[in-house]
Amino acid sequence: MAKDLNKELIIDGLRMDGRLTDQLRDVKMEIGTVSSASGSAYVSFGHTTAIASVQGPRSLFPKFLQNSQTGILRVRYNMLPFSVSDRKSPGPDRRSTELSKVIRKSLEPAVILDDFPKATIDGFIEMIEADGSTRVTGINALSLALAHAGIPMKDLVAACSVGKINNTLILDLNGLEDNNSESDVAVAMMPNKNLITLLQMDGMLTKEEFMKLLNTAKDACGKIYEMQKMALLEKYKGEEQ
Amino acid sequence: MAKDLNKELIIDGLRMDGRLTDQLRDVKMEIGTVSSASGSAYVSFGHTTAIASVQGPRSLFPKFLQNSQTGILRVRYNMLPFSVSDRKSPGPDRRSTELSKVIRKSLEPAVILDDFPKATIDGFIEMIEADGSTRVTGINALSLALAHAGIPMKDLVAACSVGKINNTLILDLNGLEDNNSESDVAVAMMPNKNLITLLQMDGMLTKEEFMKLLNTAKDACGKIYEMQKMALLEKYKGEEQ
Amino acid sequence: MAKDLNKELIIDGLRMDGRLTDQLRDVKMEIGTVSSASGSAYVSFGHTTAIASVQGPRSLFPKFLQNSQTGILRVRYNMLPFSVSDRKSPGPDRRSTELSKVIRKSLEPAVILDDFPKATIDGFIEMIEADGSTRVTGINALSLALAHAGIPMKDLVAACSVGKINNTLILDLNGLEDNNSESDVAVAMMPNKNLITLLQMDGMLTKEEFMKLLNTAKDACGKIYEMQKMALLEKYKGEEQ
Amino acid sequence: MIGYAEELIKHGKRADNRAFDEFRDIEIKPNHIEKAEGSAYVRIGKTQVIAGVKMGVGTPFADTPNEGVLMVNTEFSPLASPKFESGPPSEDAIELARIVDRGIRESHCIEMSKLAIIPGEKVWSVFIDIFVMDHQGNLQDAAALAAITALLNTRFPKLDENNKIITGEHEGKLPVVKKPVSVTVCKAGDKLFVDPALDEEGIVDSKMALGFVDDDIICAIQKQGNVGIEYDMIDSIIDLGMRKAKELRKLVR
Amino acid sequence: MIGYAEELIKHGKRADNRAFDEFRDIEIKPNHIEKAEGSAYVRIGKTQVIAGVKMGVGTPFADTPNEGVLMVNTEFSPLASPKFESGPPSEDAIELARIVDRGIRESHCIEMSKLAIIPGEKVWSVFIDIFVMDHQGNLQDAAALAAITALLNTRFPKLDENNKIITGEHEGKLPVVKKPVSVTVCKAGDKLFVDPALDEEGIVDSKMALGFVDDDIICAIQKQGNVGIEYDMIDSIIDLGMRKAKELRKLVR
Amino acid sequence: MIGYAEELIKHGKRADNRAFDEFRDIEIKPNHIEKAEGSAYVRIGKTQVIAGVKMGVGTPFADTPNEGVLMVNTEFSPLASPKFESGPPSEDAIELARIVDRGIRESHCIEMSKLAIIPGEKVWSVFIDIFVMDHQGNLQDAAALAAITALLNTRFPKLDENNKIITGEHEGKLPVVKKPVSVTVCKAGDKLFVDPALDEEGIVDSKMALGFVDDDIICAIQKQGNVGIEYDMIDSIIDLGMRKAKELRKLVR
Repeated sequence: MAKDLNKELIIDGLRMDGRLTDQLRDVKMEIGTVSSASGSAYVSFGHTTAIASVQGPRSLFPKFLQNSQTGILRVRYNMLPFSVSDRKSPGPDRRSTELSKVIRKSLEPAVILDDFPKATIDGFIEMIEADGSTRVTGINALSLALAHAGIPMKDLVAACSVGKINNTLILDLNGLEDNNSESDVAVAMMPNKNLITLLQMDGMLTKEEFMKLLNTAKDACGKIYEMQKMALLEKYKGEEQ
Repeated sequence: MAKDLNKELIIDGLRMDGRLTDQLRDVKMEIGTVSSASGSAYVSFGHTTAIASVQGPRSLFPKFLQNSQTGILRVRYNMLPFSVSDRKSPGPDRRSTELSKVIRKSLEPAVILDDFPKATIDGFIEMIEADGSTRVTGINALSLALAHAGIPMKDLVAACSVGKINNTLILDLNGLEDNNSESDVAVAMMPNKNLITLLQMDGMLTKEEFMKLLNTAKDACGKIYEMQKMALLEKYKGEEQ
Repeated sequence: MAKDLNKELIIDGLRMDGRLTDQLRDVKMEIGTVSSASGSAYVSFGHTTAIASVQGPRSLFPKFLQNSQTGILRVRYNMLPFSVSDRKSPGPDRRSTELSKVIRKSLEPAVILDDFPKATIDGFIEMIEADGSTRVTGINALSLALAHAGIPMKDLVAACSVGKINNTLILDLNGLEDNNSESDVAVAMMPNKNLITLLQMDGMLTKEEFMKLLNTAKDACGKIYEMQKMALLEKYKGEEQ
Repeated sequence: MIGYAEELIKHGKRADNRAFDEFRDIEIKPNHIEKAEGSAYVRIGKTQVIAGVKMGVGTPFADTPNEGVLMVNTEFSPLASPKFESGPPSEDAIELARIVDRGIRESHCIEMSKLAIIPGEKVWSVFIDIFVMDHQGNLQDAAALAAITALLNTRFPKLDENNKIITGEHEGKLPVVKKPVSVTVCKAGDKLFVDPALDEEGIVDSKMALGFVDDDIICAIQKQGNVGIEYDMIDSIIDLGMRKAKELRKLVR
Repeated sequence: MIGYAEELIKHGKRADNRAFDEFRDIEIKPNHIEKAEGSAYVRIGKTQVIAGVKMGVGTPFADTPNEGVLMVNTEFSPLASPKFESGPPSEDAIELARIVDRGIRESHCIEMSKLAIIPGEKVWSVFIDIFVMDHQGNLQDAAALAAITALLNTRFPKLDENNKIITGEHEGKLPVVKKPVSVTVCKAGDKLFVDPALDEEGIVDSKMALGFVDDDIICAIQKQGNVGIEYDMIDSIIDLGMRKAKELRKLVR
Repeated sequence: MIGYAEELIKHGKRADNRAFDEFRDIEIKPNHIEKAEGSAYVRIGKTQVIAGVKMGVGTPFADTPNEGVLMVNTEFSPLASPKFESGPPSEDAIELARIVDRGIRESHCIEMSKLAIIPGEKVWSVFIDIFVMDHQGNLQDAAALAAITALLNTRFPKLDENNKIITGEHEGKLPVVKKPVSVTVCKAGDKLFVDPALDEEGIVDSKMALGFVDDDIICAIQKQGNVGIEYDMIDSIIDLGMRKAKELRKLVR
């Protein structure tokens, strides 16, 4: 989609979907969506929906790929063909290959793999609906799925997007905003430790703008983190009943 | 090819190639066509010609694919580029992948693999000419090749096609008939045991029509089975001389 | 490019770039171009430029590919996308697959691999600029890289191209000449032993013409061989200082 | 617990106490995906699949210049089962896609002749993508249910004057005139049962995937499994499938 | 029994008692495949190959707007040898295809300039597919024989008014004006011989695939094998190849 | 010697005695490749890359009918490092290509709107291929330097009356109006440094690839590495990157 930087997407301080500039879309989180996995979660931000699951820890084959000291984390991010306006043809492409890597890197600082020598922990993200900010939605889901699978973690990872449209800084870009943004930034954090584990920026920003956006993202990650903990809590509450 | 269900393909009870509705095309069977294989056979039904060979039993690599309890059967069905009217580009496609699987499944009930732990027995089918009913011709050939390779078998597998054109039930569809059929059915059997090992049906049929076709197929498989035994017999007779 | 056999490419005994019929282009050879390899070399003939490097000897994986008696030599020849007039899309094609094989075969007679059981020695050739005679330029470079890597060799391998244009026999075809030649021949030799290790011929030649060309190639390989030895000598002189 | 399931079946029981001719509970949610022209979420027990239909503008095949083009694809994501692997579609994924494809194509449930835009030049392409979200057995019947439900709620995208799709606008519904459903009948020893759970799939001798159109017409058969099936059992297999198909069809809207 | 073959060759003998300049018995059957526009079955000893030619209507290359397009492909099916593997074409299969391609292309045996349908827009594409059916040595010479024989009996498909192929109808023959043949000369120690059987291929030092056109013109050379070949032996290798090529060409119709 | 490099960094030193904010020596050679429309060889210490630009005539994207098309590809040849493997582009190669692509695309350094040939139908395609020739660390900054340098000396091929490229003739220069450069800032413990050598890359906690356009505008950020980075360090990371970017830009012509 060609960017149209002049498209009016903020009118009277409100975005096209009625949100304030620093407002998240409706967020839904659910744990245990996929019964056939070690752990799983469903996360939606508005019409962006990710399902994530974890398979393993399990033995890694062929053997020469094994690390005898520690387990490894593998991640696959995938957009389903029907998740976007123009059907996406199945299979990995350059974008999904890069995103699979940066998502893995965003979670590696949080997971503790030393207990699983020679093993792999495989994380899968499937985008069911893609309306902007898919990678951060995927990270939120996979972080929950890892926790649900009982993989030891230093902290949960929470993620969100920020950006600039119509010369205004906003939080949680939807598809329309993403397609017409002057700049967009994806952030993942381990909020308890104030550590950034994903940071990607496109477009053009001054340092001041960028630092403001980063601050907004930090606050939002904090909120998302609380929702994640709530979702896990509800799951375990549910199981105790 | 678009199906033309109204095309007159049976006139005065005779099919375009002069056959009766329940008549097989000319069948040729020959054992030992490929000297570089453990077993091989050539089978043609009219202008549909398959060559099949068996390589192995042989060790399966990489090792983690081996089954320490039993050998495994692998099957590859392939249509040669020049076997059809419009050149088929080389390499597997979705159709050949499905057919390779169903053909393997049609032979697995017959072969006894327990004597070959860690090994693979590889069956290959190449369609030299394709004029309808290729999968069943391939099964007939590979069944013979397995026997010729000395793989222990509970029974030979015999196969044929049946279908409906011009509202008439027929045996052994050629290409023209296949392309314009209302329905076609592929059947493989272990005739001695009255066991069905392949059954695929396309198109629309009432239950009664289907059961009639299945009965026709059963009888035809019996005939083909006799031809297969004859071909093996001739081979061994030939070798004794 | 369509061949135009009538194009005048030799006028008054001189070729378009001013060379005599039996004259090589400017040759440059440099050892040790790639610091991250066991051995490497840069070779250019006019605007045809190859970089070659050797990685290894190193263990070969997966293990079932290893030869417990001897090391193996693997070669990859590749043309970079920007090396030719029409961008070459990345990745191997049929041409580069064949050339990788014949280049490997041209070097195998010279290298002694017995000291490296279970190991692979991997040679890589990247064409930076392609203006005719790329395979022989690549061989000259990889031969030097192997020597630089300290792989034991019976002899260096020297290579050149010869051919026929405007009914005239010439040495070292550039791209223009290659595209419009009646015939071209690629030759690699172990000059000290008078052994031919690459011989490929395209086009049409009488036996007499071919034998003349082969003789020209032999003499040229001898000259190139001297340049190769000089380049190695300079490298080691340089290192001693 | 394959040994256990096997033992139970022999004694006429199932691990989850179902009758042999009983499906697990079925949930069907149409219009599940906003970006798709049609979609459905289907759950059978713990098995979950999502089908999404995308409509595109394409070129007809040379021999059917006035008909639309159908494409069925399955995604066996490793998310959904420890048995699924990353990489190109497996043999099983391709087989399932092709059985669903034939069930739709051969039943003529879509009026393909109404999908021409400019006859001979431009026609609608109907892409059905089936995402397996949780594999707990009987993917075949779940996928077929999801596919036909998604087709039934598929809308046409609006076209501009150049016959290009206007993103996000729709008009009219895909002409779907029949409701093919699939019933997979399993055989273990001399027992027949439907809707195998995952552990039951591990112990069946053979499976028969059966497709039926509205008026008891058979529109697809595919035998599966490693063991031959007795000729004489075909009759009762079809009868059982036909009976359950009638029930399933009532759930399809 | 590679050791045995080697020993024999040294002593001037071959395992099957052939002379060093003797081919195994050759069988050539033209018109072997009904669906192909041209075809041939070739057997040399136990080595069997089938070549099929398909004609298509395609776009010319930009720099040869009035010439047809040639494509040669080999299928090294694992059916034909325990050494062949499934998957994309091997290095050896690609090399063989390219040698056969060059032998045909560089000999100008097909009059490519007569293959334009609408100059600059539509031309005939000539696809030669070579199926190796039984690999018992010397695929190179067998493949070349099969290719030229298939071309010699290739007919044009009939075209309708829109230049589309009418399936099953033909008119006219492909203009093939020369008969290139291939002779592979092998060297083991100081011995030269032709038509290596499979076990002989295992012990040769090097092979030289030589292509010749009608009037003793060399049209292709490719050295193969793991050992260098003495400069001084080239002369006699070419002489032997040229002599055998004359004999082989008599078999080509 | 990763342990050694780590130890040194802790004590405020680097293996090659550089200051933490010091690049290795940089060599930039424009117009390195004759066949390319634009090219550059870049060496930073022992790291060597070559960028080549090829211009093609292509079709615009539907939503930008009057703009050129940009494509960035990296070749991580196994020639350049024992860590690189043959085969399809690795994750790292794709990531690098995409970061360089975004740095160029998002900085609007090429005036894409001037690349229409026939608006809506034919536009220039700009292919940037980056060949890694020797991997001794900091490929990111070297690749970005090579790409912008190559673009700055890129000429248009001449077109004939049919808008086909005339091989070997050129006219006019690609309109490149900005000079984005990349600075990768590394963090090990509490130390920040630039231009990591290969052994330093092995011991960094994290890296931040930063892109800057002429006037201190940030045009790209990508965090890399296995460890999280403290929120409070971002400020000084950007400052360091911005300072070095100004210096690097002076080398770009």
